[in-house]
Amino acid sequence: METEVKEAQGKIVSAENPGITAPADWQPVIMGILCNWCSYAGSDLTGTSRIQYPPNIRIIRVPCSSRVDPWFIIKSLQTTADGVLISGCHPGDCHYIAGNYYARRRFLVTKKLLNFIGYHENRVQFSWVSAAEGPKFAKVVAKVTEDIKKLGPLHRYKKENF
Amino acid sequence: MEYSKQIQEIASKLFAENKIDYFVGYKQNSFDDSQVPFLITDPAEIPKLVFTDQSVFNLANYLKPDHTKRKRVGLVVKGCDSRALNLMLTESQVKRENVYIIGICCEGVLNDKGEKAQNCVECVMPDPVVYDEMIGTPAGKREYKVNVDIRELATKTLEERADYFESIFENCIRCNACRHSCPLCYCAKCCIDQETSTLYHGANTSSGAMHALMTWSLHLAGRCVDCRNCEKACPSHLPLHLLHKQNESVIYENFQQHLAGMEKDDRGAFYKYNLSDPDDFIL
Amino acid sequence: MARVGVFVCFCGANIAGFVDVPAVVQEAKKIKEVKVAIEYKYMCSDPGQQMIRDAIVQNRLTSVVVAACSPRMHEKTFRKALSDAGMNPYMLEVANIREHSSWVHQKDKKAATEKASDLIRMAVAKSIANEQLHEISVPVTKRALVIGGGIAGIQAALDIADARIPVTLVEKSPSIGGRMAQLDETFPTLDCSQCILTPKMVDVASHPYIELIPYSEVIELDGYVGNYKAKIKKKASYVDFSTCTGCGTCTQKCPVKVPNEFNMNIDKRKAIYTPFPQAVPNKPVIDAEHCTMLLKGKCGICAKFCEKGSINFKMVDEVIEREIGAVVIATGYDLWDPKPYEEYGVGRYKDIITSLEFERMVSASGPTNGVPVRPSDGKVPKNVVFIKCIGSRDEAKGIEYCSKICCMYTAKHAILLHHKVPDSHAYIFYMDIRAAGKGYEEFVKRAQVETAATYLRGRVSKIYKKGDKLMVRGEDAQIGQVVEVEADLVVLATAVIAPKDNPALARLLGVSYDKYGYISEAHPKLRPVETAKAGIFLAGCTQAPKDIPDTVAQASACAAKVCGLFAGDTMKKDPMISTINNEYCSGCQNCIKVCPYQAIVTEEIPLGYGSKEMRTVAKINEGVCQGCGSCVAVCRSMAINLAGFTDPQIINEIVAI
Amino acid sequence: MSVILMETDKAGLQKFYEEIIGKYETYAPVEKFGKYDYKKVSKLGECDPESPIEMTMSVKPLFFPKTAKVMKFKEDSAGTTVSETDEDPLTGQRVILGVKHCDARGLQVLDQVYKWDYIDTDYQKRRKNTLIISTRCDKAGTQCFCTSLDYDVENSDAHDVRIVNGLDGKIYIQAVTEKGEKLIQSSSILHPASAGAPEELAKHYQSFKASFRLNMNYSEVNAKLQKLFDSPEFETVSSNCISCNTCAFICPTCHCFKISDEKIRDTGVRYKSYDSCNNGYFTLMAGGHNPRPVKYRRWRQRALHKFVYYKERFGMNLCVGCGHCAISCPVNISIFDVVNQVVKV
Repeated sequence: METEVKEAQGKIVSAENPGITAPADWQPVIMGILCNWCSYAGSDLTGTSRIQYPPNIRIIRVPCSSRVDPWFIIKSLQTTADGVLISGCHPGDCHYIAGNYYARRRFLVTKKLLNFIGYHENRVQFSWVSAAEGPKFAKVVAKVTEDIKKLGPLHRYKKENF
Repeated sequence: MEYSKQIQEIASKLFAENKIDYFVGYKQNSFDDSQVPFLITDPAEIPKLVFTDQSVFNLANYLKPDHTKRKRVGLVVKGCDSRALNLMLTESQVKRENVYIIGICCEGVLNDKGEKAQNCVECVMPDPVVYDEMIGTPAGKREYKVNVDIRELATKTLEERADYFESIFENCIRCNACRHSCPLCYCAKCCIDQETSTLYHGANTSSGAMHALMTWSLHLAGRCVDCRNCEKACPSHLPLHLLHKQNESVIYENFQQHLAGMEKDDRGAFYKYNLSDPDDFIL
Repeated sequence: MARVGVFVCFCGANIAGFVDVPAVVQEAKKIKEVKVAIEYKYMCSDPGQQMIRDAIVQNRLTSVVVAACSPRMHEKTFRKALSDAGMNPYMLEVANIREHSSWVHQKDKKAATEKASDLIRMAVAKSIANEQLHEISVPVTKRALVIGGGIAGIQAALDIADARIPVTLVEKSPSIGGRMAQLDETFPTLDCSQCILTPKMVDVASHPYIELIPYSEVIELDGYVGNYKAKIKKKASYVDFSTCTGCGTCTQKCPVKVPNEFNMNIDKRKAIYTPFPQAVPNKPVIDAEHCTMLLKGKCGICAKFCEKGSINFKMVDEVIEREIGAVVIATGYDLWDPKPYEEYGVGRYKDIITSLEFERMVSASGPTNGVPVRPSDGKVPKNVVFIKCIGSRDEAKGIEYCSKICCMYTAKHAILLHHKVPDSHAYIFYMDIRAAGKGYEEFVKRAQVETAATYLRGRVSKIYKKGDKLMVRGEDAQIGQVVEVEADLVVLATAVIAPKDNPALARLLGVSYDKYGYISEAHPKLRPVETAKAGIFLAGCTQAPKDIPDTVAQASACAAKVCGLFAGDTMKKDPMISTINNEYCSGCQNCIKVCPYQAIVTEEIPLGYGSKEMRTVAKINEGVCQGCGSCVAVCRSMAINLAGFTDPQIINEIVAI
Repeated sequence: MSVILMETDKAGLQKFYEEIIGKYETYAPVEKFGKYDYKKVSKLGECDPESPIEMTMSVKPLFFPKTAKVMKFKEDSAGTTVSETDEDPLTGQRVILGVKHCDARGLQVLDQVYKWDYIDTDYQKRRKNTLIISTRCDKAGTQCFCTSLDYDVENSDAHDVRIVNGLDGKIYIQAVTEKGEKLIQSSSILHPASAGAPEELAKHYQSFKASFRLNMNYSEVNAKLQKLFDSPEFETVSSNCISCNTCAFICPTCHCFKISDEKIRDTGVRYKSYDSCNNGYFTLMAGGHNPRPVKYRRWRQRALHKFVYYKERFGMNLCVGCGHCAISCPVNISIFDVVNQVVKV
């Protein structure tokens, strides 16, 4: 299902439709949906320990990764975001016993389906980040941002550009 | 496959014993050899009942609240239909005692070109999984194969896939026939029609259609039984099965070969979990 | 029409140093719903909060956005500020521009500023969709259930009952008292265990607020904090306690002899028995596994001799129900079976015993009337070797953790041995001496000096028989040589382990337990007496090995928690829980399948206005729901929403940037 | 009624089409997923003006699109400011090929409602700037019944140019309006028809009319229906309807729509999209009351609106007998059968 990312001189080419390009200094918007008990706490720790990461992510707090309905992802990709990162507690650590196990299933299917209908698989990414993993959160955000910068702007199914 | 006689007998028996308030079967169309669903309350109409390889429509649809008004129903189901019915039972949409199920061991129905329909060629369970009375001889469970179209699309590049699906969503007119013809879309008010909700994306644009169809297919993920009612109902002839078969294949290979509605009380794949579910796609 | 106030905090230089706060404020002012945007040095300070309160009143705000540190930090502070200004506290949204912007983008002020204003934009959009929420109050049943009648259970029960809260104390054996009743004297004070315990046992029996249910087990618990329903199985004792006087004739007359587990099977008891003389309640029970009457239908002597006719062989197990508000788990501990130590000849050599067997021997009320003897020939031992850490701190054979109490009781045993057999000598093989605790180190010293016990640091490698002696070969690490000690008796300080039925109990109570089978606390430091399940607490060794003082302290802590829980007639609860819109609910009941707390039930409602036909919809149990939102995400018809994190709120956030 | 009648042969017709496509912005039936829909074409190869009626969507979307921007809006501290949407792609000068007679009639019927109390300027513009070339079917489809309704299919003036495949192998091209005349005269390929042409046309129409499976007496049906509002028959005819809305969405004359706003950040667009009265909650009101909660009432509304109400108000029958609904209906309910069953009893 994977397709390689196209390159062009000085321009970033959209992975989904190469017709669309952006200047080299283009900055993506990444929607970050974090569970309150692990990942959000982890991201706070990243802050308190002053670990720097790219500023493209916009963070939304939800109680548990199981609160994340797949259409949060679809909606994000259709409106404001070029990519989505969803993060929750490690398996077994869920504050609500098993929420992230249900979430994990939905995430896999959603990711594959989006890739199937023509979104690059790196557009939507998931991570487990515990409240103690400040550094990991920074790493994850850096990686995701890097990936999505390569993919270029998302154009398909964006609500008609106003 | 020609079971009209047996079905007529059973139907008249049920009416005679006052087991049912009405019966749902198939009727021959006057103008060609296709058939349509046929709801009877009057035993006099029983002779019109037929069942052949033209009996395509999934009658479980007629167990939705606005049809049944919670009466006792006699119902003809094929393998896939019975799986849908099974799910409706687990999701307590139907009371088991209110349906008298006539299960057909299905040999496959025809598509409008007159050849065996694709979903019947790939059918995993031609026999009824829930029934009060079975007609025909069980052929047994078949091996699951990933849908041929899915396999073909998987070989295409991202861009090609994207273009293909965009054309699908462009041609969607959002009449929601797919949803209304699906026996498992029984919600009191579908989420994509809730004007008040912020999920609502009423615009009939490709993004609106994508939004609606994706949400719909994700709500049917792990529940779709591949009866293809939606596809047959679609006035724009869109290949809607692609979305469902894709989810089905992912779920089958990742979640203990789960197939919707196969066992009694089997919940959809999203309403249970396994500690060993794949974790490698998560950073 | 929403009227939002935005309050941006400098947090000294923490935010202002890396985010252009005035610019952020200007951006915020551009938003349609924003009626006022203010910046200030420290929003959390009193003047800062005062600004918020004033702005709310002056601008008739409908919701408030504070752009400052993480909501995990000051959300409560600002909520209070809102309610002080007469506004619903849940109309607050916090934009986390410190942890999520200024502190993590210190090299790029422009980007940090943009991000900050986006975060504020999102918070404003969310706050517009906020609903007024009110704390939920749940009624509580003011009765506590204590599981386990050891010292932990006894202490918890007494403390709770003294606060005039009814307690149901469930003990699985015929008498309360537990392990402590088996002890002779207790370290570090060497006061007699029985003497300090039995009065408490009697108090329990006589306390007007304590209902003691001995010889019984909890078999089911459902409901939620403040409103549990417990099923308790009373095992058939075949003796009618209401009429039995506890005269003991039956026990004397009973012909059947059975190993006496209270005395670690050193001596025998009868088939109808009271575990020990001071048992509470002091009524005998019939051991159905050994009573010939119950097994073969012959005998019945006890019944013949019982003047009260209290013996009833037809008695059957009985299940009773209690409505309770809180549970204290105090199931105590078991001892590890040292069989794996074959090189010591455990099981082959009679004269190798466990510490508790030794404890029973030296106990004045014990099988040997307080004199330690060799099981093999009944002789009084002269040289006694104590080996510590049998199973403890031993990943290979036993468990990884330290059993905590062995160092101390072995020292105690050395002293007791010296008291009972003055011309004896104690050798103690040890890995470390862990004597942290009030008067503990002194106590060990006392053992070493006063009783001149020989402490040998090192593991014992082998024990073999030589004549009627046991040769204990081990290494003395201090002199770095292999030593051999000729012993009459070897005492193994076996590890403390969790009761084997702890996991089963944990499952039926719905609390979690660790890999050793100990019940897990909610937080190892800050919530050590609560379990993760609200209203269920734990005391004593059911959590981890403890000595008596710790156990008693924790038991009293539990009591305090329970009393706190029952302080009012109702409990206050966070309102951020799921709610169901009946109009949309299709009754597929998938929410019920995914709810981790069984917080969702079904209810029947009319099909339409005044319709006789009914349809089934889901119903949230406010008391149980913890607000995880699993049900919301699986609700296809979007009939469920999670207060505080509703779909409108989250989508507003998504489309706001 | 124009007299200009031209003729040519198959090859000539193709040339004629090519000429038009070359000259004008042209729309024609284009096949996608086995269904023909009217799309803009740049060469004849892409489309098939002769597309079979069963497989062809209505031409309605070119005038009343499935979704259209109504306005844009922006929200900021200044309040809400509304602005015009960008140029509507459908209002340019254009020609549509291969429109069916019934479909063209549908537009004529729609005109009534769009020039009624509120004048929909966009719609009017689209109509004014469009020239419709209609091909008369040689044979009726299984669900067709246009000939048994209240309009003259043979001499319909709903289109500008009429193309008939004469039984004699010739192809006759007739201008119906001035616009049509200009188009034909400007064409270099066509030449005036021979004397016998009108008879040929009549013959063709006769054979066409003879090929209908469905026929009814319109005036009788219309008259009876007016008194049958309370007929219990509606319940039986709609028994196996699954309220899927397809009929309304593909109908050339259904014109119900809904309004929805799509907003991102501080800007948004207001859309106008199709809706359908078969929809269970189409008539659901804010208070929770729903006058048409059950499908037979919705069907009654549909049938009577098509065959009675619209006629009363505008003097035209709303149903044009194209049979699209019956073809697309998953359970083959035909409005023809519905009305006839109802009046039968």
